[in-house]
Amino acid sequence: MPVDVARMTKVFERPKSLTEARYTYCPGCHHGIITRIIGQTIDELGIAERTVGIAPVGCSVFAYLWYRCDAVQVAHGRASAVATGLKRAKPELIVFSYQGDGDFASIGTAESLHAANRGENITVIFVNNQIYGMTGGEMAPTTLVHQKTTTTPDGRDPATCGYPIRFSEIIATLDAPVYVTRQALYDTRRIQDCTRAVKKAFQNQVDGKGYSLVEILSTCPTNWRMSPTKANEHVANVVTQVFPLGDLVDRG
Amino acid sequence: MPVDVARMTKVFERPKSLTEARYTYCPGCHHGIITRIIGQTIDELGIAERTVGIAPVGCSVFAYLWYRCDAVQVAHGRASAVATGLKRAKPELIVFSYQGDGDFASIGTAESLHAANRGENITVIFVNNQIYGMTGGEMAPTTLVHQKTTTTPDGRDPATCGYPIRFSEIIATLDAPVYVTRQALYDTRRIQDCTRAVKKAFQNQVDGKGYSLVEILSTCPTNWRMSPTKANEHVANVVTQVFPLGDLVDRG
Amino acid sequence: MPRGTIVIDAERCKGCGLCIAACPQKVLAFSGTLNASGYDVARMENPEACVGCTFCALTCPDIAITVYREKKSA
Amino acid sequence: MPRGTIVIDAERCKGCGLCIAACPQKVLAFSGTLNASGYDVARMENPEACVGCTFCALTCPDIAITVYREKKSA
Amino acid sequence: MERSVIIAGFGGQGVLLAGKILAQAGMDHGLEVTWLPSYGPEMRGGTANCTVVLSDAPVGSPIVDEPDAVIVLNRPSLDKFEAAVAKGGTIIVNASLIDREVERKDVVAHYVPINDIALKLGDARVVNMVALGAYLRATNTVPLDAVKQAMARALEDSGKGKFVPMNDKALDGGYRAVS
Amino acid sequence: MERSVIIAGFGGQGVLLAGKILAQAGMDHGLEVTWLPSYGPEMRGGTANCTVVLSDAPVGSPIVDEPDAVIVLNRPSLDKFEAAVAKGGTIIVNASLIDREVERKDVVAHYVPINDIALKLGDARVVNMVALGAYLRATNTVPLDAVKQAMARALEDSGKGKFVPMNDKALDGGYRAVS
Amino acid sequence: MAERQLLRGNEVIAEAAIRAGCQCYFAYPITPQAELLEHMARNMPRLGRTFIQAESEVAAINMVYGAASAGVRTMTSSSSPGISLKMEGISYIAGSNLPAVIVNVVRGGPGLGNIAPSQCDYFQATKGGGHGDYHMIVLAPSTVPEAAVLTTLAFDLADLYRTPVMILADGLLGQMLEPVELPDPIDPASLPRKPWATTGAVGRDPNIILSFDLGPENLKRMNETLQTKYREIRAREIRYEETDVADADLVIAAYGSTARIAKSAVRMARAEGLKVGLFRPITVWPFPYDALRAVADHVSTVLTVEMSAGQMWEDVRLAVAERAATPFYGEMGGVVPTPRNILDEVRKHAR
Amino acid sequence: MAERQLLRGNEVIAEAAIRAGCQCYFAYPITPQAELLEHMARNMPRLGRTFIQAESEVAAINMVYGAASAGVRTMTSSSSPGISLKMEGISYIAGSNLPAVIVNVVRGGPGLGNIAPSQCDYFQATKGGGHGDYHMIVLAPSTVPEAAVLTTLAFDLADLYRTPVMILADGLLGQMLEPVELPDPIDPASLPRKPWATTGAVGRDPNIILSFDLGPENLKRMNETLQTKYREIRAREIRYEETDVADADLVIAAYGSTARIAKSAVRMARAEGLKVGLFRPITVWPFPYDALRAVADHVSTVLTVEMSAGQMWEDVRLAVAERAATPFYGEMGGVVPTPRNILDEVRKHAR
Ligand SMILES: Cc1ncc(C[n+]2csc(CCOP(=O)(O)OP(=O)(O)O)c2C)c(N)n1
Ligand SMILES: Cc1ncc(C[n+]2csc(CCOP(=O)(O)OP(=O)(O)O)c2C)c(N)n1
Ligand code: SF4
Ligand code: SF4
Ligand code: SF4
Ligand code: SF4
Ligand code: SF4
Ligand code: SF4
Ligand SMILES: [Mg+2]
Ligand SMILES: [Mg+2]
Repeated sequence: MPVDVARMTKVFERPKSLTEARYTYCPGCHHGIITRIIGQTIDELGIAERTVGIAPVGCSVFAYLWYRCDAVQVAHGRASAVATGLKRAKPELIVFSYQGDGDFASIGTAESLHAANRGENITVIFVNNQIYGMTGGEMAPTTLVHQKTTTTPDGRDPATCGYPIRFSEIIATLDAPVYVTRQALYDTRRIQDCTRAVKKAFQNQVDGKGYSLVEILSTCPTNWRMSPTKANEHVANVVTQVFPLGDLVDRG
Repeated sequence: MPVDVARMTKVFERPKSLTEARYTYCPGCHHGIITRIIGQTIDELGIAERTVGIAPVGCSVFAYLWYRCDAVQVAHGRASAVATGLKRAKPELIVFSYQGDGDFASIGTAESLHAANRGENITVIFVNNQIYGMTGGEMAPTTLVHQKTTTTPDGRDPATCGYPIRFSEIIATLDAPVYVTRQALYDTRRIQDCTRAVKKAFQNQVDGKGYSLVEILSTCPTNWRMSPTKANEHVANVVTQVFPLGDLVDRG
Repeated sequence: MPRGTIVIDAERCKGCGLCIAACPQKVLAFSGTLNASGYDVARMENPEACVGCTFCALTCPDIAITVYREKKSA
Repeated sequence: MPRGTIVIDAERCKGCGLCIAACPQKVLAFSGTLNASGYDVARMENPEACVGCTFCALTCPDIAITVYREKKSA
Repeated sequence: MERSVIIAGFGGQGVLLAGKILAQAGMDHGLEVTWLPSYGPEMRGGTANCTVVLSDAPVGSPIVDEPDAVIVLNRPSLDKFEAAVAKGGTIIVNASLIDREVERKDVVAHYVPINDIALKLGDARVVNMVALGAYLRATNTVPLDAVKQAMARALEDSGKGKFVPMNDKALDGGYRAVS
Repeated sequence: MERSVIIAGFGGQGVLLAGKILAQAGMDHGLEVTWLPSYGPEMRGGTANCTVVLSDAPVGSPIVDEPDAVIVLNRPSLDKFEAAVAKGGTIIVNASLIDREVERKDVVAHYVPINDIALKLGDARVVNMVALGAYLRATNTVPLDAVKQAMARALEDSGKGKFVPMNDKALDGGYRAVS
Repeated sequence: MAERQLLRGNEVIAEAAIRAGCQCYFAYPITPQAELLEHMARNMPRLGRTFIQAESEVAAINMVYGAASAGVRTMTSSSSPGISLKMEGISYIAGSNLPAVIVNVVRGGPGLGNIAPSQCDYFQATKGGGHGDYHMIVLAPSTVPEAAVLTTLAFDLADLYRTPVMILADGLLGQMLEPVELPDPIDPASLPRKPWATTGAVGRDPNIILSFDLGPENLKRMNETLQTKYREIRAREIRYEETDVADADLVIAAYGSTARIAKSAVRMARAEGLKVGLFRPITVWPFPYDALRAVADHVSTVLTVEMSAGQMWEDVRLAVAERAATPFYGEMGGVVPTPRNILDEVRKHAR
Repeated sequence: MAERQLLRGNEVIAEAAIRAGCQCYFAYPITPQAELLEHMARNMPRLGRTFIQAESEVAAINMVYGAASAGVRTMTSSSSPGISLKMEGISYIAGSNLPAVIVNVVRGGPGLGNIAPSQCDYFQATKGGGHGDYHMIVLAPSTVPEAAVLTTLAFDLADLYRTPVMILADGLLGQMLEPVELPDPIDPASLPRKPWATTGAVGRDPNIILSFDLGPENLKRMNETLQTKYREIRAREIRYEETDVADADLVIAAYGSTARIAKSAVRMARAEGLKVGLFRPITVWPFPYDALRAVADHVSTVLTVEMSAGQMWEDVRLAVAERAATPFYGEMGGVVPTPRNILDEVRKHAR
């Protein structure tokens, strides 16, 4: 029973700010949803021509391939520092950095914290999938207690490896950030909430308000060794217990 | 009217755990008081023979000269990482790191945070004098808003340099640390409080409890361009407004 | 006539199944046919039930889904 | 006979004045004489007022002060 | 005498494991061996291949210009490696997935319906052992039994002992498929 | 013609500034100059010295083995630099603080009660200018007036213009103290 | 006699380190040395030893500094960009005379580069990528079994000379499997004591570990002590291998993985009747200048082959000093030369 | 004509950078380059330009990476240990073909070392202290006025070749005052546009800055492009100064501060009738091999003098290739050779 789409209204399509390139992400990986949300935000704010994206090292190392905007691929952990340099050099640009949890909260700890503390007028998307996706599934600073990874084969033992770090809570202790929020993508409602949060984080920058951080609880079906749907449930039922959703700072 | 001290009781003298070497600190600098408190604590706990001190780069770079115990001088900012390596190698040792605010909260941000997060069984003395003392008075991450330093000649402008970081509050967001406290030395009562806090921080390690952090609001008469007594008043009246005193975590 | 419909780009689909789980109308299912990359592609199993709510598309990590809705004033 | 007394190691003293400010009995003052390093050394100006409370010593950054107190059972 | 083989296919086809088992069997059989994986530029889901060298003297290069044999499990691998095989060498072609013939006339090609054999055995995952069996029959590099033992040990060591019989059959199936 | 002088003393005695003013005056007077500070291993409160080279040709080394003159404001500096001075060179000795005589016979020593002169002028902080004045008289390296102008400019630039007259007197006082 | 096992280079380095008594290992993940980290993660804790996944490479090298200060055998590993981050720490370790082992499984550079095999970090390893006049002993294994042997040696030399020792491997060696007989495990308790270590000042004066002295004359003396040590190492620890050099007219100079590939090329060349040999430095610092110079005296050509733009080539030219021609053949960016590639180059220059 | 001012080396580099149109400066404090940072802190903001005291040297070099990507002139400065921390970042800048200026006011090393003048980071600067086959152009000023000139040149060369350029100074040059005529300020707006910069994709395809390609063949091509650039730079940008070389029998090879001290020694030697000259590389990378080789052809001795254990000495020996004797005289740890020290060495070797 073929439907004639020509007679219908297109209500959802690929954002204009995204290229046609196919993602290198695994099936069901939330990195793809986040990319789409960012693309849609750039569309809605009409800022593609003045946006510069910052691709980290991590599964999103190819991020520069997905957006129709200028982009810089940077050293592991240093995206917030590079964003600082870029934005200070050309304040009229809209600069966003896209960073994994290893990138943002482990090797990049200092750069992440101090860019936030300076209140750089940038937007940071912090993808917390509780794992080092790209390098094959090592422990991340956000890995849950008892979670098995290649470097915690018997599960993360807090006695030797400590506890998952809530980095947004850390950023929230600072005076400068205008918006710090933690979002998820495990169901449609969360996706819509997250979309609003990302838009707000970009809008803040457009309005010159300062530093915005959107932490997104993401999945890694491959290294979690779960199906994509199982991974969604895991975020909903387990991960959000450790990383509660919601706004931590909103000085907008 | 000479008093015959031989007929009296000696109620205060140089701690046994300190050497006779004279400090390289400026007149009235609190680094000296802190050193004395640590020496006294080592005496009281009787741990000099199994203590290893970690000297940073900063005005306290010569710290290894003051204590009668083994010591390691380390790279700027990395004292908590070195302490981790030392303590893991020889858990029977009592390891303390002595770190300035530039060292602990700027260049050493990642090492400081993650050692705390792993709950390393070490004692960290974090000397917050709101300045880079050794290098001649540059802005520290803890420098107060509008405070003049050689790199903020017109006073720290939060719009470009951000706000003073309260690092103890950051450490307090973590699950592992057993004791996080902020102390000062601007009068006798604070000195006594601080002495108790330092002792507790060492005792925790002796008891195998885990990570303890004592942040101490210190002075830098030289770079603040204040007399030592004026500097004390400044801490009491101004600095404590930004950095409130007291225990932030006590899971002992 | 259904209130909405979707078009799945089979070559982009990675068979993750997230759209299937997300569809409130249970419109979608695996097709059992593999695309060139070897993935079992999702497809509309009950197209008439589709309301064009876009949930599937919002969820699809690979932006393989385009959604159409009946013209309101038609 | 004072209840306490102190001994200041003049060569260690850096003339910072913190002990002077810390003494509740106003025992201490600058001596006006410089030591070998050129610092104006603190000294007891009213030794008879000293109660041996150790406040000066607790405060002295350079551990230049030793404190003595009258023997209790003397 | 030095023998070398490149085993190539999609990421999920188990080519790396097949190579490891061959190398292990070679070593158990008293040979010097090397096994070297190579990953394409794709992160995941790309093509994979490995090179195994077996020799009675210490192996120099684990990289070979002209392998004595290649096992190609998909079309891109045939396209990539056909030219490389040494004159007179062997190509094991997965006829189930590869719809063309080997063009070179100076090599020996064996067309084995590897996927079909595996599916007939009931487990698509054993294509790698089918392929390896075929290669062993075609080249006689190491005895089939040595490979079976190495395979059994590899699976047992990784807690997959229950799959040994199936893989055993797969090796046999491939072995028999080459005449 | 190249002239060099080392000015040495305690950290607080202003030896670095004295050297800078001399170098500035030399430059204003048309000479090539270099000024080089040297810090002892002590962090603070230690000794300090600087080397000034003045020449009518481009200066090679800003470090000199045999300065034509040294100005020593304290005893350790005399101990350290007495041997270095070139034969026939000049030593300005701060007689207020240095309780020994120069031992070498092949140099010209001027004993100037620098601190006393400064104190008599009412400001202990001007010892450096007293010393510089003495040096100028003893060596004639640059005219006193050039130095006075450089001094005035240096103080004015750093917002300490009100101290110019006092330092002026200090230069004169030192100048006059050498016969 | 130890059992022959088919093992991956990365795992062999890890296991050999454990058997050499490595008590503390600190590292941050990076490809292509993941298996090394994973092997340590699996095995160190069950031996009661320390494995920490550090927050960064900077933290890892400073943890090594701490563990080395305490007198235990300690190691870190990484690959190119991660090694660059360790430069300050390595300079401190050298300056403080601490023994430590650092593994670099080199990948394509510069910048993020890629994860394929390369030898483009030779300068960094041998000339001192960090600041100051220091050196590491740099051991370049060519096969997986040799990786085991050189790992043991690395710990021994580190302790003997109180110096950082680098194992300079590459993605090829790290990723390949080869039969190896692992060395017998050493009981760490049986190792010689380190009286200088900071283990608690019981019945002795405090031990102080440091790398500075604000007085130039004193720091000069510290540097002279270092240089004396380096002279000793140069005198005693140079290692290299010569293959078919005696009658050769052309000698290939190559190290590490490239050398084993070159060995195949030598065999092929000899089969063609070309008089070709191989000179393989095993210690790339200290570099075997004298031995190579002696070779250069009786050949017409020393052909350097590297997976780089020509880094060891400089040392080769320093050694040869125009006694022979010194052509160069290099690959870059993760491209690995094949025996045939090398043979082609040989043919260009051989007679 | 610009006014002659008596200024400190550190300040001159800072002010010359400002006048060259440096729009963004990022650095972390360290002695002996404090005055450079302070000059920037005082002056950049009032010009509406960016001064950030970064949280670390690692952050600073990555801020430079960002600002360079955006197409503005940008600089960082530090001293030895801080420069070591920048190695990964510099490798990325080189790999991404970004223009940037990096100042190293070298101090005594290794480790914490001290704050006195030294030249012990020559290898790090010239051979690539970071990972991968990259180079920086390295300019070594010998006087304060030359520091001004070379700072201007550094920005020009960085832009021209899209490459990091290092100014290799030392504590002596950084701390000394000398008369200097500062160059006229450039209006940054007048500089050539950088069409590759990430300034917003308006009316063009997106610009992408990166330093990687996972495919070895592609990364090889990227490396070949780099090497081609380096060949061009070698062909066009070598700079050096010869003093009294024509009739010399012994030539001193020295750079930076040491060279100016050596110049005094040459004068003293000539006064004694010794035929001594000075060869001073201004670009230490690319090193003037050919020019020095030409000198070596007509002298008996090339005496290298450095404040190091002998780092440039390797390049000197590579250039001379045994055409002349190549003795070495070095100081370390912050000790600065005096003209007499050098003269004593000259006397040992001169005829
Ligand atoms: C300096 C440096 N260290 C380590 C690496 C290796 N590396 C690449 S990505 C990565 C971690 C990726 O994890 P994350 O940031 O959480 O991103 P994800 O892949 O999970 O999205 C690591 C350790 C590197 N490229 N550079
Ligand atoms: C890698 C590195 N960067 C910079 C320095 C220079 N440095 C030495 S101490 C210091 C800061 C000192 O400040 P702080 O830690 O607050 O200690 P304080 O002197 O105030 O006690 C700096 C920047 C260094 N030694 N190493
Ligand atoms: S490894 Fe994990 S995070 Fe990376 S693409 Fe795959 S699923 Fe996503
Ligand atoms: S500079 Fe400041 S912190 Fe350092 S010793 Fe002097 S007063 Fe203390
Ligand atoms: S548009 Fe809505 S109803 Fe239609 S298939 Fe998608 S999720 Fe189901
Ligand atoms: S969500 Fe997208 S990729 Fe996943 S099965 Fe559905 S259409 Fe395919
Ligand atoms: S002991 Fe107490 S009373 Fe006596 S001088 Fe000290 S502070 Fe004053
Ligand atoms: S507190 Fe100590 S150093 Fe300060 S004046 Fe008193 S005795 Fe002297
Ligand atoms: Mg992650
Ligand atoms: Mg401080």
